[in-house]
Amino acid sequence: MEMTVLIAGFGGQGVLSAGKFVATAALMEGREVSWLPSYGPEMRGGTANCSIILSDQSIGSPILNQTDVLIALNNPSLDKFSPMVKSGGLIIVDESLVKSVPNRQDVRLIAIPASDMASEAGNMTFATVILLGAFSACTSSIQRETFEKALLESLPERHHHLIPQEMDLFDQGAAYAGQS
Amino acid sequence: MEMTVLIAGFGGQGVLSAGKFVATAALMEGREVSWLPSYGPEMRGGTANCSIILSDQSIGSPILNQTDVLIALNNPSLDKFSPMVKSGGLIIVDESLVKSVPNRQDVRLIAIPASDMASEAGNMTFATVILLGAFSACTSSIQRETFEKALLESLPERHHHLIPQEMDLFDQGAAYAGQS
Amino acid sequence: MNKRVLMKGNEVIAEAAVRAGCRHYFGYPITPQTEIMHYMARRMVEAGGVMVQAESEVAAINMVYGASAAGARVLTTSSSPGISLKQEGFSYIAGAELPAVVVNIVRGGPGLGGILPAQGDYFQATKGGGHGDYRNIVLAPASVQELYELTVEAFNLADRYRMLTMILGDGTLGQMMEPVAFREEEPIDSSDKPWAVTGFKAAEREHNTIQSIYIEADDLEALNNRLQDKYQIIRQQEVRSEQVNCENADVIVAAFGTCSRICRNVIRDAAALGIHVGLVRPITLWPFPDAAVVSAADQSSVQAVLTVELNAGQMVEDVRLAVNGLKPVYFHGRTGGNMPTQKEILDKIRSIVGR
Amino acid sequence: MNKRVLMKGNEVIAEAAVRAGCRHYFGYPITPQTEIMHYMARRMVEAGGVMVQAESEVAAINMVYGASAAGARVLTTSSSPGISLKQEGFSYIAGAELPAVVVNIVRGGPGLGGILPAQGDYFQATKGGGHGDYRNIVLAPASVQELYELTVEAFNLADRYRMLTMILGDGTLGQMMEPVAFREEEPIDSSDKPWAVTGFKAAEREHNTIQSIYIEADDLEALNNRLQDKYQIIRQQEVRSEQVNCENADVIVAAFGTCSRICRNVIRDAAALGIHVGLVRPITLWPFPDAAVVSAADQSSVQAVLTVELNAGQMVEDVRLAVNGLKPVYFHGRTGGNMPTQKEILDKIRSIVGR
Amino acid sequence: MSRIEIKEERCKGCGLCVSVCPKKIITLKRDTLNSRGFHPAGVTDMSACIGCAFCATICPDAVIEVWKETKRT
Amino acid sequence: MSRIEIKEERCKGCGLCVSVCPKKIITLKRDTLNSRGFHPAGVTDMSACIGCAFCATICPDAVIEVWKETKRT
Amino acid sequence: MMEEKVFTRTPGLTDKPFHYCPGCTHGIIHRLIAETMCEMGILETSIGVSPVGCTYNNYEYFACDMVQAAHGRAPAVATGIKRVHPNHTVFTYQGDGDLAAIGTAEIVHAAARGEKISTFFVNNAIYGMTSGQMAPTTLIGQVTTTSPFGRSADAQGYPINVSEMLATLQGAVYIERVSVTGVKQIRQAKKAIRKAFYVQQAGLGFSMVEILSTCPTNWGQDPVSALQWVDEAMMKQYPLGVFRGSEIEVKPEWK
Amino acid sequence: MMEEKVFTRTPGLTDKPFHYCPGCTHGIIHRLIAETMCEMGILETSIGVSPVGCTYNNYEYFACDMVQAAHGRAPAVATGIKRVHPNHTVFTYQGDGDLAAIGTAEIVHAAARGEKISTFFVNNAIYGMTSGQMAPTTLIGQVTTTSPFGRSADAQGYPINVSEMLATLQGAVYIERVSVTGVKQIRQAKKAIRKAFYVQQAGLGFSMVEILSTCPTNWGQDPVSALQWVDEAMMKQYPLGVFRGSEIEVKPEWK
Ligand SMILES: Cc1ncc(C[n+]2csc(CCOP(=O)(O)OP(=O)(O)O)c2C)c(N)n1
Ligand SMILES: Cc1ncc(C[n+]2csc(CCOP(=O)(O)OP(=O)(O)O)c2C)c(N)n1
Ligand code: SF4
Ligand code: SF4
Ligand code: SF4
Ligand code: SF4
Ligand code: SF4
Ligand code: SF4
Ligand SMILES: [Mg+2]
Ligand SMILES: [Mg+2]
Repeated sequence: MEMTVLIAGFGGQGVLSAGKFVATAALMEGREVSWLPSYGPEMRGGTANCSIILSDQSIGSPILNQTDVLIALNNPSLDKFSPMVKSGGLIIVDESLVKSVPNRQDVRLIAIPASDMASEAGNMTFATVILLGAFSACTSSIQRETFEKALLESLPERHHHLIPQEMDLFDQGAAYAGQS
Repeated sequence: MEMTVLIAGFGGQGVLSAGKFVATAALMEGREVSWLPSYGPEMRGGTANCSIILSDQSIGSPILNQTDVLIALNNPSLDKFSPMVKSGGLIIVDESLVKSVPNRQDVRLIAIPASDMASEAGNMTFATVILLGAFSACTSSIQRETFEKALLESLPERHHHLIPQEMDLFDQGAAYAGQS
Repeated sequence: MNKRVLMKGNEVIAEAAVRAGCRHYFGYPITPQTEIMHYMARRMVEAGGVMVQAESEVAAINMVYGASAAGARVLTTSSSPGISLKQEGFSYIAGAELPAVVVNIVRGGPGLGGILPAQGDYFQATKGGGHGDYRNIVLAPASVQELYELTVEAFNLADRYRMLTMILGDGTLGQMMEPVAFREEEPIDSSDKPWAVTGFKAAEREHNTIQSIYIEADDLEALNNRLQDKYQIIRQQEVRSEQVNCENADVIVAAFGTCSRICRNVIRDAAALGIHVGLVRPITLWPFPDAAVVSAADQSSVQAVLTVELNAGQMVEDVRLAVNGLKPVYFHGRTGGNMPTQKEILDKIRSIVGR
Repeated sequence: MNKRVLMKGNEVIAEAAVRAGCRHYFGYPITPQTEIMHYMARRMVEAGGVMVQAESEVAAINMVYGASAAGARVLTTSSSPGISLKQEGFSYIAGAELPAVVVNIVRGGPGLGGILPAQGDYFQATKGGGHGDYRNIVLAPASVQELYELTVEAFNLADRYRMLTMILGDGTLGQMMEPVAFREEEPIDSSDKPWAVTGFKAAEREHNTIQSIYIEADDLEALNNRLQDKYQIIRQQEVRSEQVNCENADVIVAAFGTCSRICRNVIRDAAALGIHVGLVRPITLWPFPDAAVVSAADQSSVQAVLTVELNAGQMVEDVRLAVNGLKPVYFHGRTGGNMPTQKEILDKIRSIVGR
Repeated sequence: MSRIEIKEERCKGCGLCVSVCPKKIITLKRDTLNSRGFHPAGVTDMSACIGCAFCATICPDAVIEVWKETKRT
Repeated sequence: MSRIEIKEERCKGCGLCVSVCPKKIITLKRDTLNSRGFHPAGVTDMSACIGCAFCATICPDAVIEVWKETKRT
Repeated sequence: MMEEKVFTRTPGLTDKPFHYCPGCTHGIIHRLIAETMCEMGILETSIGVSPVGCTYNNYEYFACDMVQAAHGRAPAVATGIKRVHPNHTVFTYQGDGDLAAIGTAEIVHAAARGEKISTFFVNNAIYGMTSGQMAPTTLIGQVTTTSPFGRSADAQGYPINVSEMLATLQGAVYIERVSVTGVKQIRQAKKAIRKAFYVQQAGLGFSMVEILSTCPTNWGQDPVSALQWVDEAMMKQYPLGVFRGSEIEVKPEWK
Repeated sequence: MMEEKVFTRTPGLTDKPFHYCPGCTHGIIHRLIAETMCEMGILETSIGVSPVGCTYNNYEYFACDMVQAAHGRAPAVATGIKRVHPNHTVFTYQGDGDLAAIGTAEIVHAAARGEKISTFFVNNAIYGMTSGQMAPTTLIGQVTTTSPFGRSADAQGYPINVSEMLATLQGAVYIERVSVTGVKQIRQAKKAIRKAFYVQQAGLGFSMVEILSTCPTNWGQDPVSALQWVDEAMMKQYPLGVFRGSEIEVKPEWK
């Protein structure tokens, strides 16, 4: 079983770290994993994205031509990458920043006002955690506990006190996805 | 008809220029010609030599593995290059500087005290002209007049007044060779 | 083996070097490999080593030359334009027979080009971008785990043969994260370096000199003969490659590094269409695994060999030299940071087999 | 044609460049080609041109880049280590599609090596010593007369294709004197350079830019495709070689430059033994004259092809690629400034034909 | 009346103009995001503008134009 | 008596020693050629040597050795 | 009452938006150079050379003919151009990594040759483009990605004062260091740029203006405090002033 | 009366005869360095770096461990060595082409880093090895094979005063220019060499001694007049003296 995830947004929204959380968690669950960031011209002040592959077998190419899941944190990214989502795939968008969604009947679309929720919680970078909560709920590819452990491992100690809050938002994201 | 000449001595004795005179003269007589200097490690304070090929046809390799004529202005050069002289070939040495000569019965050997003669004439660099006179006499490969013209063409104007004296020494060299 | 941790390719290179006993790093920043320097800036302090940010790539490679002459295990890393600037230095290292490890995380060229992944420096790496007859051992990892293992190995090879060993990666390998499991202890050849300039006791040895100049033709030819003999031994002993699914294949694909991973996926895609595709993946680009290519190609089932590269066709020459007319050799490549898609490659294969 | 004068190869290169309309020379001294600079130091003053002694080879090639971008015909010359230093610059010139002429009077390598003649930079010249997928046109003269003619031609080719054209000589060619006959007037392609940075009138054109960076993969791939298309045209239109005595030969010898002249003598020596030797002499090393090699090798009389080089075996790869298994391909080479003797070559041929 | 015009779409919200305006009439519009994701600068009270062009002089993106009131001649 | 020794075979006849000897007792031997083709330096009157070592100090080829007369202690 | 347009985007710049980070002063410097070319009427006879650094593509911004150079080699490229077009105005725009590290030999020799070009040397004490490595001009104690514990003289050496160094060269006839941290400083910077072009046109020799600049992104500061850091920290190491050519008078109409 | 040997060939030199031209002062400088290493007892812990130039093979002459470097790169090579053997004495020996032309960046940065090495910079105002081309230090008016009409400031630029230039760098703690044109000067040169090694051993930073030297062959002068030309012509452009570190005191036993 192989699952591919593409997370995309503006630079600074934390999409690369979000991808790392997913990859770290998957590795903790004993799976093969690859994480590939965009590092190209788009970096400075532009957009950023990363491709993650989770698999039970060794991974071939880390480069995605199509993807099972797209998590999009802005419109340019959604517009650019939604054609890559496989039929039957999943698109999760940050509704606070994405104004128009692609017209695709063959995929599941989850829209969450993640940035607004994060901003309410006092930290814009929490948006990605909310979206990951939704991702986790929709795909059940990663256990909630593993995710928490991944946060613990990936975040520097001085941020560990934020983890409970982040997990709370994670759960909110999951719940939101469950409803929609 | 192809003739090869190797002129060798210490740096500063004018062996490269001597070779150029020969090549220039041969070209004036309408022949094909190549001139190749040593430019290697031996240059600074060491030895110098040049290879000249005169031919009626276009010239293949300008590099000599053996030679018809060797003109040697010191012992190291004579020792190094005399084995390259073809059977039936010609070796001309500056007797003033060369103390021992190779024991070869199959070649013609001309020894001229060229440096002493040149020193008497007041200019050490005239030694090569004397040896070239001998070369010309022994091989009759280049006309005396052509040689004079070659000097005229090769030497900078300010040295032209020396040409009569040089041709005189050239003739002495030729005469010397004739006697031996 | 330790537990697997998720790390970036570039950082793994740095960590592997430190584990291999490298305590001297000289470099100049350039994307997409600068993380190696960032990592070293911290790690060398911990390890009691030295990381010097040189004034240029030219200076960096000459610092490597000096540190290697002084007996150290030493690393420099860069990307395409920076590697071009090091070519005189590479040639000196070859001429002076010094061990050194160089990493080239290739980006798109020519010129300033772009910073996306490419394999356009294959010729430069394998045929010698510098002057004179010399070779570097060139290793082409295809995963982060292999980046680790081959980096350690590079130091051993460099010391064993007293020559430059290069890791040829690309932006994808350098930037991606994958799990890597480090060994408890590295298999380090603890080689004595009696030739190194280390200061000396007159009672024990003469003063040493390290140089690449041989003013007499015979001496320089002797150096060259010595080098060629050494290269011959390496051709016999150090060739590495991987064969995947080659037996009775219809088509053999040859690809290295990142590009080979795309081709690995194509094997599955092709199988779905009933086409049997085998993959030969050179791990040493020099010495090139001629025998592996020939053994794969010289099966009666094989219709052709297809070389896939992130360039306009470079390794394909070595494939052609190996195949030597036995089978037709085709090429498919993309440049500038674009990657061939699995579909492109599959289409090419289908056009070859006519299915 | 004018009357024949005796001149040194290096000086002929300089004179030819001036005659070809080159008024800008940038260089850094290095043996065995420095006479070119000495000649230019005087000649450019007469011709109203500029000769700048740069602070290094790196600076020199970048001055060339600037002068070429500014629309001038421009020359730089060097020898092996200096040419290695110019590799980044070469790659930039390729990427920016600028015309330029470079002369490499090759010396023995690797490293500081020696100053005697060699052909060890063949790979560097023909496969690209710099990074990325690019090619330079490489011309290999074998006589002083040809040095003149090919230098003039190099400027025309450079302008026609907007690319770097290299003269690959060696110490023998640079240092030797032979008769040369200059034409009254040179066949100069007077090419317009609307792309050059020359200052402009807003009414007439937009501002021009010269660059080799393409930050988007598609743009950089487009550049690469454009370059490859151009190279394809050159492969079709600009290949040059000479065949001597090839018809019904027993053995074909392939050799270029100075080395080919030794082989020319071997034809006579072999004939004396009743062995029919033919010579294929590539004049363009890139594009390589595959067809000429194949047409010579693919005769039923021909037993084998022997490549002779002043190196450890470089052009022989291109010969093998061309012959592609049709006939066995052998190699004989000398390095370090030593020259293969006629006898050595003849012995090799005899061992091949078994006579 | 002196006045300025800020090309909002090209403003990067760096705040340098804010820091130099002698009249303190420029702020970053926290509630607006332009399409590149920045909060652009805006003028709170244009009538206070004296047309000194300090803002335009320091704007790194050259997105401010300034008109100054002049006496009719 | 102070004295010097010149390794003639290694002398290049540059004349620097000649130019600095305060006693003017060194000359180049015009009538001798060493095997490398140079006229080596020689001392005309060794008894005049004061062992100052000026010659050795300036000799670029380090081919001069100097002994100085010392009082018996 | 009438309104007069007193400030507008100079036609010396193309219309393309800069790609620089918010508040990065590269943009100010671009504008000053572009304005000066227009005001001096030399836009169409100027040829600029772009460096490798964050402004690698400033050829897209300056509306004159432009050439992009290899990292550090802009002075050599400019030399090539100037020797072909001796009557044109040729300038280089270079960062501190480009000019003071890899390009040291090229700038020293262009200056020593008295090459008639003008160099605008943008010193932001860091490698901006490649994400914040130490530059030769990084201050002692400054934290960068390659001096994570702060630059120490012992491990990483001392900052180079380029203007002072080049001022020892006879061919460098005009050298001034300016900043762009405020309106007054920006005006002075523009005067210096103008003087550099003047020196070139008068054929006097090599001219350089060193401009202290910010890199909010890699300094980890907001744009306004970055300006303050220039004033407070950088200027201690890099005092403003004229290091060569204070006696040279610019034509009155160009003051 | 007894005789005492007061001058003998130092064991710091091998027995191999120098290949230099008659009267070339490279030989004097070699001897001074070799003698100093012996006198300081550091011959076995010194590592020298040979340049590309007439002294490309001085590794055959110095009796310590030696590394031959690529043209101009000796300071980088020395940096590599020193970072591996921080307690050894590492020096470079470089000509004016090597150090002041192609190697400009390397020497400036070794100095700026305060690299603990000593550089002996032999300035003979010409490229000796490659047959007399102009060097960065060639004097205005001097005829060379690449300035056949005499170096002109306009066409070829001005000479570079390397010591003065490097003295602007904080890491260059000791810089002195000496000559070897007479016995007194030679003794002063030796003192400077000693001080350079002392500065290195004391870990103070980068040290350089610039030594004005002759090239009779390419200057077209006899060896004795070549020395005079140094005194009369070269010293006008290159005054002797200490440019950095005059305050540093050498340990008394090393004076
Ligand atoms: C030969 C080479 N080496 C390294 C690089 C990578 N590189 C690009 S920009 C840069 C440094 C830029 O710093 P600076 O000149 O200070 O400009 P800034 O970005 O700060 O404006 C480097 C090292 C390159 N492109 N080419
Ligand atoms: C990369 C490179 N460029 C050029 C040369 C040729 N070269 C050898 S020595 C030399 C100049 C030597 O001059 P200098 O450093 O002044 O030493 P000198 O011979 O005067 O002592 C040059 C240009 C080289 N060997 N390598
Ligand atoms: S012109 Fe002056 S007063 Fe008006 S907004 Fe700008 S800075 Fe403020
Ligand atoms: S200075 Fe310019 S870019 Fe910055 S906030 Fe003001 S208008 Fe916007
Ligand atoms: S030691 Fe003094 S006096 Fe004696 S020969 Fe030498 S220089 Fe002359
Ligand atoms: S100084 Fe030395 S080499 Fe020169 S002449 Fe005197 S002894 Fe001979
Ligand atoms: S990285 Fe720094 S120098 Fe580069 S654009 Fe951003 S702020 Fe400016
Ligand atoms: S060429 Fe000049 S520097 Fe070289 S050895 Fe001869 S005199 Fe000395
Ligand atoms: Mg910078
Ligand atoms: Mg010199």
